[in-house]
Amino acid sequence: MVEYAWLVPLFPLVAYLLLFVLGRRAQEGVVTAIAVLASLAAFVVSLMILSEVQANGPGAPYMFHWLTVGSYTLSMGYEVTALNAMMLAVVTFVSTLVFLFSKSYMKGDERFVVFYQYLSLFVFSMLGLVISPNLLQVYIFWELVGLCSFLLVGFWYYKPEAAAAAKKAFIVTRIGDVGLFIGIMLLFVATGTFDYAGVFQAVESKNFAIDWISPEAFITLVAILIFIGAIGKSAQFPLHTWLPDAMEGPTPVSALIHAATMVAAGVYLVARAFPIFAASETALTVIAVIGGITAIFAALIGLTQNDIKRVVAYSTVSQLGYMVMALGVSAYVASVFHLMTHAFFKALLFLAAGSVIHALHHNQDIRSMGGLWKKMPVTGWTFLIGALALSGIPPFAGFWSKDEILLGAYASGNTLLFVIGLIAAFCTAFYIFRVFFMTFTGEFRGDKDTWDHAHESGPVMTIPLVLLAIMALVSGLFNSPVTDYALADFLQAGGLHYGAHPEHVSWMPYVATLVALAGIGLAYLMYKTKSINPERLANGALRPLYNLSYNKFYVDEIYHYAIVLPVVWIGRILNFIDKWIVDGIVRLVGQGTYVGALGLKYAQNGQVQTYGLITVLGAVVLLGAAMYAIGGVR
Amino acid sequence: MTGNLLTFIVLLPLIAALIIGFVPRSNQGQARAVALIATALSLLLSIFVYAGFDQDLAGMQYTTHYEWINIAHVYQDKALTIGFDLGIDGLSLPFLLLTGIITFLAVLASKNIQHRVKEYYLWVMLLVAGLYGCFVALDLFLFFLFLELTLIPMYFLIGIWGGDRKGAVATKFLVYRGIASAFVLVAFVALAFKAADATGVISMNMVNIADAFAKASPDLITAAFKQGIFLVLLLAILIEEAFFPFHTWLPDTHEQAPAAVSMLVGGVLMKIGAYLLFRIGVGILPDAVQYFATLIALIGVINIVYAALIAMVQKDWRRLLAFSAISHMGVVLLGVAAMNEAGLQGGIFMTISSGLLSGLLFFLIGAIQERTGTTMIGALGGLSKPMPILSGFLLAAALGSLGLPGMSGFISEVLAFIGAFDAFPVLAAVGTLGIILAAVYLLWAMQRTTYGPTTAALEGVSDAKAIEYLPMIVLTALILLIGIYPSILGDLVNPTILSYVTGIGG
Amino acid sequence: MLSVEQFLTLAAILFCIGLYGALTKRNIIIVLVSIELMLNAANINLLTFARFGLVPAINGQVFTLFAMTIAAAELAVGLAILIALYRNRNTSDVRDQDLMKW
Amino acid sequence: MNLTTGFTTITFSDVWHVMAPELIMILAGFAILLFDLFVSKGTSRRLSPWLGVVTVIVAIVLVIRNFGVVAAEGPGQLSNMLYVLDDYGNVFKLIFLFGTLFTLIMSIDFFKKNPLVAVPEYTYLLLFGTVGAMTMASAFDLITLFVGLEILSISSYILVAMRKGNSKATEGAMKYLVIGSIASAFVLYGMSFIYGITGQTNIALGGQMIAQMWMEMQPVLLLGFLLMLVGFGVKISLVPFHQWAPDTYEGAANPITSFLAVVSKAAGFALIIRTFIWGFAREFGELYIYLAIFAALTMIVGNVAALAQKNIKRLLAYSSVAQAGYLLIPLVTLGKGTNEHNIWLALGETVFYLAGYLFMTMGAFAVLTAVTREAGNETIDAFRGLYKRSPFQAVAMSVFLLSMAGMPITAGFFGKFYIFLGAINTGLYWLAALLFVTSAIAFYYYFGVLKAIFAGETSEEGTAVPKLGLPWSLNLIVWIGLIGTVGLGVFPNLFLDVLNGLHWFG
Repeated sequence: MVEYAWLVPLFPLVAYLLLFVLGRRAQEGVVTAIAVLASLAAFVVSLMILSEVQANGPGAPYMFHWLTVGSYTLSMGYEVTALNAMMLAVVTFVSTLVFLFSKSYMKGDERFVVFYQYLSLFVFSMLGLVISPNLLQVYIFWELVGLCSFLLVGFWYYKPEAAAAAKKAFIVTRIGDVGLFIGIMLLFVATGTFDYAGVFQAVESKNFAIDWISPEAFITLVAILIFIGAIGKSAQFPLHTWLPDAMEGPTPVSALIHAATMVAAGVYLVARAFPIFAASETALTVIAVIGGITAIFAALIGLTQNDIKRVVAYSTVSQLGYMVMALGVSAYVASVFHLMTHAFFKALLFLAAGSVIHALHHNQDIRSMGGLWKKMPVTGWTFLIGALALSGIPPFAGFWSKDEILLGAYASGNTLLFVIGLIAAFCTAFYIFRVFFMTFTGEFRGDKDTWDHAHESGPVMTIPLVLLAIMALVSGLFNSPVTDYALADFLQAGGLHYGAHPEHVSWMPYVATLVALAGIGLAYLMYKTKSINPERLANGALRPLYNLSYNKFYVDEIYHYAIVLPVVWIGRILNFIDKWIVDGIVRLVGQGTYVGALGLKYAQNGQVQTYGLITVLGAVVLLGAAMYAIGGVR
Repeated sequence: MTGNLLTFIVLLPLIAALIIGFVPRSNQGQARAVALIATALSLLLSIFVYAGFDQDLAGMQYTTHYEWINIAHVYQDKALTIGFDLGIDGLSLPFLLLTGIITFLAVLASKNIQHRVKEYYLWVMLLVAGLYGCFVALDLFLFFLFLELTLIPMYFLIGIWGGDRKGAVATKFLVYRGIASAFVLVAFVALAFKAADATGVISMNMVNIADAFAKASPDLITAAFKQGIFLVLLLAILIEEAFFPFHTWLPDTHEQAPAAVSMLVGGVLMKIGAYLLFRIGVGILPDAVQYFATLIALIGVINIVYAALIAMVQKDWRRLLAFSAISHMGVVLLGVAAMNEAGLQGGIFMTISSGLLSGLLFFLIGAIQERTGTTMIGALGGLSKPMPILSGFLLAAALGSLGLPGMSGFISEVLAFIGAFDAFPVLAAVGTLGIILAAVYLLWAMQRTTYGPTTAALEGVSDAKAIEYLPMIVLTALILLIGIYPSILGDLVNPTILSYVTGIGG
Repeated sequence: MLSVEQFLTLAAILFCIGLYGALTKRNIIIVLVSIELMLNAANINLLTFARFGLVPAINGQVFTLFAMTIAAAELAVGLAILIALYRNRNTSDVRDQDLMKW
Repeated sequence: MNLTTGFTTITFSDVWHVMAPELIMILAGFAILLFDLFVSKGTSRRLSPWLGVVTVIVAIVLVIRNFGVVAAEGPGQLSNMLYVLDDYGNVFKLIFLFGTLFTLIMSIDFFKKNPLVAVPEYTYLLLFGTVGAMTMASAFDLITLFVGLEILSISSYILVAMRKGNSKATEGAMKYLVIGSIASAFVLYGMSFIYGITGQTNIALGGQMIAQMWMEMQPVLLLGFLLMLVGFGVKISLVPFHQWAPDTYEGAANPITSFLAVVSKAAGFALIIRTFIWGFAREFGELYIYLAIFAALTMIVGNVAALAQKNIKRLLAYSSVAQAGYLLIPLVTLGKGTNEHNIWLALGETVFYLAGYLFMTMGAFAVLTAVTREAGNETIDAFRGLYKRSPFQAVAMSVFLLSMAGMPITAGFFGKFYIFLGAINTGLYWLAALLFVTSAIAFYYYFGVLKAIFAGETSEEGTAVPKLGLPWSLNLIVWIGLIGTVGLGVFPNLFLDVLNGLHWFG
């Protein structure tokens, strides 16, 4: 089956093309059926591949010739490794459920079919990204998923915020992409190939066709450049700002792209190219630090946000920070494991949030929610499961993977990172339960009309929720003592021996659970029992901190004033220079010539004696010059 | 017979111009029909040439040779022979096809010209003949003739059918490019004479000259001579190709010319400079290109960044696209400066890709202008609602232009930057800024136009008409084709590039 | 005995006077006469050289004869044109003759 | 034989042998003069132009016969090389005679419209003037040269003034006369110094003496050379001695203007080249720089001054000033070596350009005559919408203007290209480049006229525009001009081969 891995992305592609051909006339049911079936078929094939990889180990890459450049050949192809197989399954699973969910969520939208086109295209691109055997191909699909993200964030194109968010998402990630671009260009120049295998080999032998930099420094440089790509895509600090804004897109999009799959691509890429990173201690340190900063930074912002989707979005950024940090401390398995579990529970949280939003007519502000448990029990339950998984409460999925990461951080000997991880875990538990309590418990704070119309979503929406909730419950077990750490073995079957399960520290599960419970408890006190008044805290001693968090540490503002405005001003200045100096000189020459022409014209004053005078003057100058030239009259 | 195919390709538009000259003025449809048929036939013949082209050969094919002019005693008592020499190789064939496609579609897109229709098509046909001629002429004299032939019709096409500043802009175009022509001619004749020192025969045939230069000893043709001539040529190329600081004619021209003419300018006309760079610069004077590589790369990077930054603050789509094209062509310089396989191939890819994209973008902007009466970005908005098809294609074109994978711009950038990173890592890294900035200005302009709320004035505008589908689909399909299966272009140019690159090494 | 230089100087002075007159006098007749002066200065030169030149020869005198004839013809034509001019414009002032300029 | 003192007897057959065409012209001139005395005014008016035409045709035949004579017997001479018969003279004479022929044919129309013009006088003055020009081409002695120059000049003064009752004509004649006479004085004064040092009036012998005396008497010889250059410079309107030209051209009748522009200018060049090549050949390496400066100055100022010009005749006058700059370049190139091939090349360039210039100028003036007469003014506006009124005239005028501008496949272009090749041949790159750069500047005003022709609207669209007719005589000239301009441009070898077969000198 592994040799048929190309089928997996093919299904969504076919779905895309079909939907494209069908156009807007297609009925919603037909559209959904096509998309869901394609995705489902991809999922089935993925599962078959997964089982085969588990049984026989990863297969060799399949390559075909794409372009000849002088004496080089660029190839395209596909490859299934353990990591790929896992990613295929996760992506197709989540996408199938999101496709299903969207049928109801997007019902009645005039561009319903377009939505599914984009989604299918996205799934195709994401799967293509996953099975790419070389960095160029990765980059191609990397950009395509970025495009789909752009299209879907800006799906409601008539909303200016959506348009702005889409543009921001594309441009900010592109800044990272350029880093990746430079990285793979340099790698190609140095190694003559884009293929992972060839690149890894060259990295191992430190044999590069480049002389302006030492091989070690080169590896570090390239690793960091590739990581810059991951920073952009996985919304790591300092390029994280696009992800919360991307919540302007429809919620299923947020669930699929901005939580479960695309944003994990950065983590996936680093994991996939891990041998390059493993060869550079400096690069790993950078990664770990960036991951740690992101984890705590986003978690702190998440504490105070009021938009239900934004809270979940910041939690995504924070969790991605965890994964990146894990990679930085060489906890490879932990990172990938968390990637998987996160995909399930974060998709779950988003879809549940989507269900709430759908029920409340696209109101997303948790301050005007409350008491929805009564109206939407299924959503409530599933959200709760997701929240528990996110907080890392055993036996939910998040517990197992987060525990691994904390272990890895601890094992790396970097205490600071470990502490950061713990604090972030506390914050995570706090803010997600803040949302939970404010949404599902207490009294409804919105207008009555909305309350009356609020109701549990239909089965099309609840079935995906339930399925994801189940995964959020059980997926943690894949890499737990229960299954004897099956995932670790599976991932390492391909010959990657990084971050084997770190030695267990007996107190770790307890500490982690306690921290999470403490966060939940605080949220309970503040938002359920109201024993602590959050507003007094916010307006009291903690006001500066609150403002900082509420305003996202002013990062957007800083970027606006430090980068965007200066660049625009440079553009304006250059435009001015172009218009008045560069072209000005051209026009000056032109008009100067014309003025000269006018001068010559008016020198022609009609007086024959003037003409004679000028003639004679010319003659005199000529004679004078000539005599001067020959050294004077002797 | 096949040898004369190229002659027919060039002659057809001229014959069409002649026929249009005798069409009664009242019958505008006939003029248009003649133009359409002629460009379509030329396009078909070009495709026919492509079909019969042997992609494995590096040399000229489909050669035609007629003795034309013989000027005795012109240099060291030797006679200069000028031939009506046409031919095509892997380098010029893509340009030929590009010309065929863009010219046909531009004529198709000229539907909205309602004013002095007959004369319009007459000039367009002359222009088309000149454009074709430039890419199939083997004789430098002939090339120069065709280059000059493009000037005259362009002057009128801008000067009569242009915008509010048409007079000044037409003159600027004419004089600026006329001066460039002077430098081109100086370089050509100097090359021919110098080659004669080596071979004893004065010929303006570029193949002969290239041979002579490749074989002559360094004592005979000194490095200093090559460098001097290359500088003259470079100056001409910078003007022809609208590179900073000689670019200012291009934004003005695009702003003032009718959309279909902008298609021709952006799609084909300004690519002549790039063709010169490849054909004469790299093909005949590779040592000099190598010698000035850093300078060329620097100019390339300056253009990429400078034009991109300026494009960012443009208010008019047409000026924005002009600067965008300048920025893209900077990548060509960067690739050429690298003087390696990837860089050169990337340069050619980028030239062709930029031609297709410019053609598409100007077509779309023209269509939008026709409906809304403006190309000012600020005056547009929310066009996705009334015209989803056009908006969709605009989105695709903008994405292609900003180098989205799967479209031609991407593979061009990849190849050019591979080459550039090999030779000039730092400059290349600076050049990648262009990739970011392209996203900034293109997305901004695209969104301002098609996203957001639809203003009341734009509610009722109509979407694409049937006839407009053809240019959009053909161009988009080609952009996608090159993006997805670049070998279709790569295999054509590869033998020529290999021969150039081995020439550099040897 | 007069030397070559003196004749040449005389010719040069005459030439300059003629030139000055031709360029400054308002009356066309005077202008024409001044031009005659220039031509005659050249004639003096020719004659001087024919007599005192490095290689004395008769050619100079022949040349002078031709030049005189030509000068006469020129003057005649000049006067004819002047008459036509005067008929048309009723003035013989050179400075009034600027219908065509710019 | 002692050339300076010896006496030879001359028989009429000797004279006929050497100067048959001139004799025919002179005799015919007097015949017309007498004829006018004896027949009625009307008959004389009707017939004398035809007599002139016939005479010129006969003279042309005789000149063509002389080519054969020279080929068979070698160059001939008369009276101690006072007057020579060689192909250099013959080819120039052909240009003069064709120029005169076209002028006469154009004049037939002019006579019809201007009943006050004294036709017989006009005709024989034209013939005499041409004889003067022919003398300038064949004279080999300062005396004959000067006489020829003056015959042409004096005839021209009268011809300019021939529009009876026209203030502009008399004013132009006056200006021409004053400046021309001053120039004559300069020439004569300069000649006197040359004669004084060499003791020779014969050019060849003088040249030998100059070579001997150069070291000793350089300042005086240089003074003579420069004074002659100034005088000649006025005749061929080099900058800054050109200012009479626009006024005189404007004042003269159109046929006479074209006569001045073509025949008078060509004669000036015949004279300059003959004098300088023979007289100063050995010193030319030092002297050419003065000519180069004049050439550059003339090209620049001539073209720039025309930019602001709205009067079409003055514009053409400036254009003809600029052309003088181009035409001077072949002579300048001789400064870089006066071997036989270079001289032949330079002469070929000059004659080819003059031939092309003849056709395009005559054609342009023919169209101009019809157009300005109909419009009642001589500004560029007279050409507005000419394309609508008379497509043929519009196209013809465009060809002539494009040829003057140096656009390909016209005689003007090839002529320039030929001159350009010569300049590159001798390494005068800067002058070669300047030639085409100033041409590019000239595009501005040539295309300004073209734009008026094609873009200008005389009236609202749709309303009938009055057609513009062309009298048969002008029509004939337009056709000849058109055929000549395009023919020389497309098949330059037709003429080049003739030029290459000539025995320029003995």
